[in-house]
Amino acid sequence: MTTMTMAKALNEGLRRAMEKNKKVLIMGEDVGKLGGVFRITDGLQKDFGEDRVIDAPLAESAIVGTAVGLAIRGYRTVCEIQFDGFVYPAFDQIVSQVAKLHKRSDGVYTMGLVIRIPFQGGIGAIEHHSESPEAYFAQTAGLRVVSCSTPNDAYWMIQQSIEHDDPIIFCEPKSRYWEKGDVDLESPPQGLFEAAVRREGTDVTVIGYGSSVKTMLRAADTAAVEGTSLEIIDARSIAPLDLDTMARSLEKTGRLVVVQEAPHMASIGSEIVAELSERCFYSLRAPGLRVSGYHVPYPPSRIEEEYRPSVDRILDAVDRVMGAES
Amino acid sequence: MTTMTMAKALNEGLRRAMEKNKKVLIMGEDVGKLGGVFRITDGLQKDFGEDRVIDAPLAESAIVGTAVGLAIRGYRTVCEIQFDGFVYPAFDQIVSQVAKLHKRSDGVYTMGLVIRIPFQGGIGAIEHHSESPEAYFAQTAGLRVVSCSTPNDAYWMIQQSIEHDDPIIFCEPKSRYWEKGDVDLESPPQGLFEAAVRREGTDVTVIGYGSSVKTMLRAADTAAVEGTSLEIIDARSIAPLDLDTMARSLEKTGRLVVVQEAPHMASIGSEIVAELSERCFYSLRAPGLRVSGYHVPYPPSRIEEEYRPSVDRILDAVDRVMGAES
Amino acid sequence: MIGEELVQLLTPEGERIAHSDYESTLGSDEIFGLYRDMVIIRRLCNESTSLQRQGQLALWAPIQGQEAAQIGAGRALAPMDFTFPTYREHGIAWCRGVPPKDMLRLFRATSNGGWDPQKYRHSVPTVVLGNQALNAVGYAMGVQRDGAEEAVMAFFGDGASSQGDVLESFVWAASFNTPTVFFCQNNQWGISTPMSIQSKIPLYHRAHGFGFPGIRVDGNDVLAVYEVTKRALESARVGGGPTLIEAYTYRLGAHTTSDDPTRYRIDAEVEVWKHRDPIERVKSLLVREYHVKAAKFDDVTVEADALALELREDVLAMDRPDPITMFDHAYAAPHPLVDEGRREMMELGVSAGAHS
Amino acid sequence: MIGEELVQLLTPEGERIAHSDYESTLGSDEIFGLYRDMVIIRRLCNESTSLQRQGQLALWAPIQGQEAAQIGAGRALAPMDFTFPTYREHGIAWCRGVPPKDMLRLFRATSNGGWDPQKYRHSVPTVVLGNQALNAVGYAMGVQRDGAEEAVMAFFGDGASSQGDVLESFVWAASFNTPTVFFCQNNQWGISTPMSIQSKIPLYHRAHGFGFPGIRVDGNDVLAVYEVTKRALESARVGGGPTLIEAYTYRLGAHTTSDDPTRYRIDAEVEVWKHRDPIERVKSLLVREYHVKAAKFDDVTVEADALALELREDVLAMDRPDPITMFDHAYAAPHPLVDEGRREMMELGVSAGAHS
Ligand SMILES: Cc1ncc(C[n+]2csc(CCOP(=O)(O)OP(=O)(O)O)c2C)c(N)n1
Ligand SMILES: Cc1ncc(C[n+]2csc(CCOP(=O)(O)OP(=O)(O)O)c2C)c(N)n1
Ligand SMILES: [Mg+2]
Ligand SMILES: [Mg+2]
Repeated sequence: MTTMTMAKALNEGLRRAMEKNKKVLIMGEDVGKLGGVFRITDGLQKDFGEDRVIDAPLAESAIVGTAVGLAIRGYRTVCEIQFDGFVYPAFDQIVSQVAKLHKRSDGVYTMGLVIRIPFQGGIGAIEHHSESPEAYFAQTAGLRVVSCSTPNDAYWMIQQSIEHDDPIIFCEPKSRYWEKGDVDLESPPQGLFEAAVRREGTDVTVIGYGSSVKTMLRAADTAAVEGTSLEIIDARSIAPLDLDTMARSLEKTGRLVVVQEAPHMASIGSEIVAELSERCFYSLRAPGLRVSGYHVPYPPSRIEEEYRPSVDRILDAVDRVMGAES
Repeated sequence: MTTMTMAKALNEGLRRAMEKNKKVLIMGEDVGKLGGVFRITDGLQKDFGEDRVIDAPLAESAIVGTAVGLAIRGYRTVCEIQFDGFVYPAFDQIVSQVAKLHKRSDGVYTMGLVIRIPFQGGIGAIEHHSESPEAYFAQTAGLRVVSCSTPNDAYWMIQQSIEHDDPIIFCEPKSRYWEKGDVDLESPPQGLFEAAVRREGTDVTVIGYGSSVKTMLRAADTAAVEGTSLEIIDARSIAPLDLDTMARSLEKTGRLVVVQEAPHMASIGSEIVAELSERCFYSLRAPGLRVSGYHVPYPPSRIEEEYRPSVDRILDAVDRVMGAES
Repeated sequence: MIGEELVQLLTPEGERIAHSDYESTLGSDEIFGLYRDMVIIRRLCNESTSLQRQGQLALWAPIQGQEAAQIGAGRALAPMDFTFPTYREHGIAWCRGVPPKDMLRLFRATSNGGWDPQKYRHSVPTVVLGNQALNAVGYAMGVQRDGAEEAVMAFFGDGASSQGDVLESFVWAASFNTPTVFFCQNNQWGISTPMSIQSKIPLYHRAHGFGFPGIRVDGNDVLAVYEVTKRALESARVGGGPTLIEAYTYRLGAHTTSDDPTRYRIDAEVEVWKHRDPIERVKSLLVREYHVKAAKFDDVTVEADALALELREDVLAMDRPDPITMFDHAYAAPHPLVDEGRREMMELGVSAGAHS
Repeated sequence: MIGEELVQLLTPEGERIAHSDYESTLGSDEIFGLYRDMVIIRRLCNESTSLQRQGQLALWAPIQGQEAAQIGAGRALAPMDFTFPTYREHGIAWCRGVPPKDMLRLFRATSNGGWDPQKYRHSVPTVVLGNQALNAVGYAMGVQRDGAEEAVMAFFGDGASSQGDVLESFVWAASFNTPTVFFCQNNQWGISTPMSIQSKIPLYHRAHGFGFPGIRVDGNDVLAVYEVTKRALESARVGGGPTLIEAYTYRLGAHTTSDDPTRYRIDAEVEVWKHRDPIERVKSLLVREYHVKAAKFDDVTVEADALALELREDVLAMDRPDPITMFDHAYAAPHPLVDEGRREMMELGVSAGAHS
């Protein structure tokens, strides 16, 4: 056990993956000398060389498009997208090639590549630096989407993602990069596609991922004081969702709140509510609620905290599901 | 009242919009002499000239990106994307500029543009010609998404979309282009963002849009024979959804099936189920079910009918909601 | 438009002409081999068109007129090179050894690919215009990292040359000096869109602006295409970096069997290009210079007919896949939504034969 | 890299040099005006950096070193022209008349735009690299349809020159011969990425490959930038089509206040460019040729200081917007999800003052 920030944990995880497999490459804008704008790749070019840590010309479609070619050649590229709002130029390559080439080649091509995206808001940035694009990818058959919320998960999930044979969109909650936590360097906490119960509770199941998890835990503290017991689930895997773990919790609590920074329209939250409404129809004591970003372009960051799900908004939803009895 | 195909109705609607407002332009690949691969713009370049019906160089990002500039200049461009699978190169312009410039300019810029996309499958095409990308856009704050399912709607909805000041993704069910129906050239059937009850029923509310509507109606015929009465709702507007109309129906039937060609993960169907589960919690007699495409890349078209929601699959879901009583 | 800038080793009449930089290195057998390839691929292409007309294919994208461009390039490739085609590279696929029936799986709509791309070192078709150019550059970056002497070839058309992905691939190939040969078949039309809408100047100039060589070759002259491609590939293999080859040619047929070219181009233009037929050109040479006998040409026709018949039989025997196979290879590892779908389909009793 | 291909009308020492194609058309007052603009914008930029350091701005993107490029281009524009900036065009915004405080709204994170783009004929900032190049070409297509004699200018950097959108915008501008001037400030860095990763050859060559003129101007020579830009704009306005101007300059400061350039570039390089300071250059000219007195320069310093103070006061007075405004202008027409969100926020009692 050692303590480090999520940023450092990702850096160490990448380093270990590169040591284990020399086919692992890193590619992105400013990932070399600068170590990336968040320093996630700090020092890696120095240690692994310019051939393995590649400073890309400024074009996201090309970063992903060449990673596809490298995958065909047998390399495993970890693409860094500098910020969430800059992944869209690569959308075509992701949807049309990354997601579909394994199928199109009848399994001959392995699209083992990872696209790292620092996502969600909360760092006071300007526009396009605080988006939550996870549902675009979750919807896309052929892709998988995961998100870490602790340094330990960051360390292990990045390695598990690199080792996995399917393409993975790896969403990093940038507002949590500098928060510290224990990392177990010996063995992974769990499988890549499993949700984690972060806090047990009996009254309401609260599900979220990425930056929201910490907010949810804070909401659970407050709720506990008020006598309401929240069970906090970190989805970890956004696509596929670990619905079994979620349903198990819901069978117990009968009440559901889902938290996400993305607007609720056709979101991961919608999926969780729809699926669990089906699976747990007879256990649900109140309608499942979503606490989401609003359906507007991400606002200027001086007012982003009113956009992002806050403890207050989560507790408000908790009150509503607690108040409504069937 | 006159009878025409949906393709012709769209053509006539575009023509009328161009006649009414000379700021209306059409832009896309092969929209000129060829009249588009589906002939939707047939004859328009001849009548309105090359300056208003613009054959584009082959680049979707540029088609949308220049339409944005034209919108700033006061033009209203109807962009034709040749097939659903080719809209992704334009995704960045759509998400980062089309959806956000009205907001970014504090309302000074009007992004009055329409992006027409022939979508969904059913025409026996090769890969990338049968996608259902509507949820990508529905999720995106700043955009609206609509879909027509009849020639009359096609004729009116395209005109209403062009007149509307927000950017609209206009999804055309290509498999229905050649089906005929009555068109009322005098007055529009209803508002652009309203759902339509296509057939009244009492047992199960079945909601869908685009090509699925006809399949749903056929399912209703079959179900009627078996004594089950389906209420068929054509969503028409995918974003925003006309949840009031849908909820009204569900209050009556207590049972919900949503039909879509897209896979169900974080889909429009998920949104409808999540929203209606919340709004109609106490009226729902069975969990809302989704009949969707499978979570795999769209298959080779020789087996697409097993991928697309069929009458059988809809009836199977109907049986399940009918069988499950709370 | 055809001027000095066009590398040509044969006139449209099949007479040799000298070029300052290139000369043909091929002997009569090899030239005859190119002829044979062109005749066969045209025959297979015609057979495919008929198969489509008879309802046996969902679509077909003919290559009439472009045989020299594809066979010249295809035969210049070495076995270890790797190629990234569009949907129209039947001649390349032929040269790479892809069985004709496999080329048709996409068009019979029984597969989204059709062959083993690693076995033939010829990637699966890319339908989204331009994507493959970046994939090819990435593959070439892998070749560099492996220290291998292999070239990678990316195919695209005049239309696709306007796509951001193709243009970005030029940036990357130049920056990393990758062993990539960009082979643009300028067949002058992107469906109904004439070349002049994509560029006012010859396309090969693009490369210069990105800092690597571009060259225009007469795409209907198989000897010239062969030599130009061969040199570009050799240069790529030994660290010489990328080249853009613009093969100036013409699509004699429709864009695809769904297309109606009479709506957008005049017959006279097509007629002009019929007189520049690439097969006739090299046949004239073979007759004039090498005195190849009619019987030998006839043998090729017979061989081509036989292959066409075999193709037809193969296609007719190509069954609709079992729908359950749509769940195979969607992911490399197990996925709950795939399993759920497979289970649902099985429960519904959908099977290979069930659908009309 | 600086050679004959670079249009220069002043040496780094501020001495005039002749150029075969361009000569300066400006008199002393006008040149002094350019000097004044440059001093003011540098001063405002420095003030903004301090404001950021003091926690008053979320971010700042400085333009030190690029003042001549921006003021030269900005002053060459005519009122009716329209400009599409990135996030770094403070000098252009200044020339277009955008109030300095409005330029800072984006960086104070109180707005995603900041000014009325139609009023100043200067579009809102585009942060997603390259998008604006296509928007500018589209706007120019509108100008053509209106039959107006206006030019449209698209700004981007050396880094963004690799983006598909910028490259596609070249295709379109060439195809439609639009009145677009592409103004690329090659400040040699895209954050930590050196120019050599985007292109091995000078960027202005790109234009030639697409069939329109490209020209490289010394971006630290305000007279040269002014003349080159003016001519390109004039040509555009009268149907001469697009031009790519590469202003060869240098980003003396950090990419933004979040950046640490010591991690990726050496001091010596920065020192070299400090000696090519664009403001000193034109100041030398004004002193030597026009005998402008120290007092007059001092006046400008005083004026700039006053403007900086005003800016500071304006920024400090710039309140956090009421959160409820996030629902304004999300759509032009009423939208149920926007209404729902607004209602929810109101019910939660969130107000302008509520957040710490
Ligand atoms: C991104 C994208 N946009 C549109 C299409 C539809 N489409 C298929 S082929 C074609 C024309 C391509 O022209 P060109 O690149 O010259 O190749 P050719 O067909 O002439 O071989 C178009 C527009 C597509 N496949 N991909
Ligand atoms: C599409 C996109 N990708 C990445 C970024 C992040 N980013 C912002 S500025 C920048 C460097 C831009 O360099 P250049 O174009 O040379 O402009 P400069 O900042 O030097 O003025 C990067 C990578 C972005 N804004 N947009
Ligand atoms: Mg072509
Ligand atoms: Mg730069």
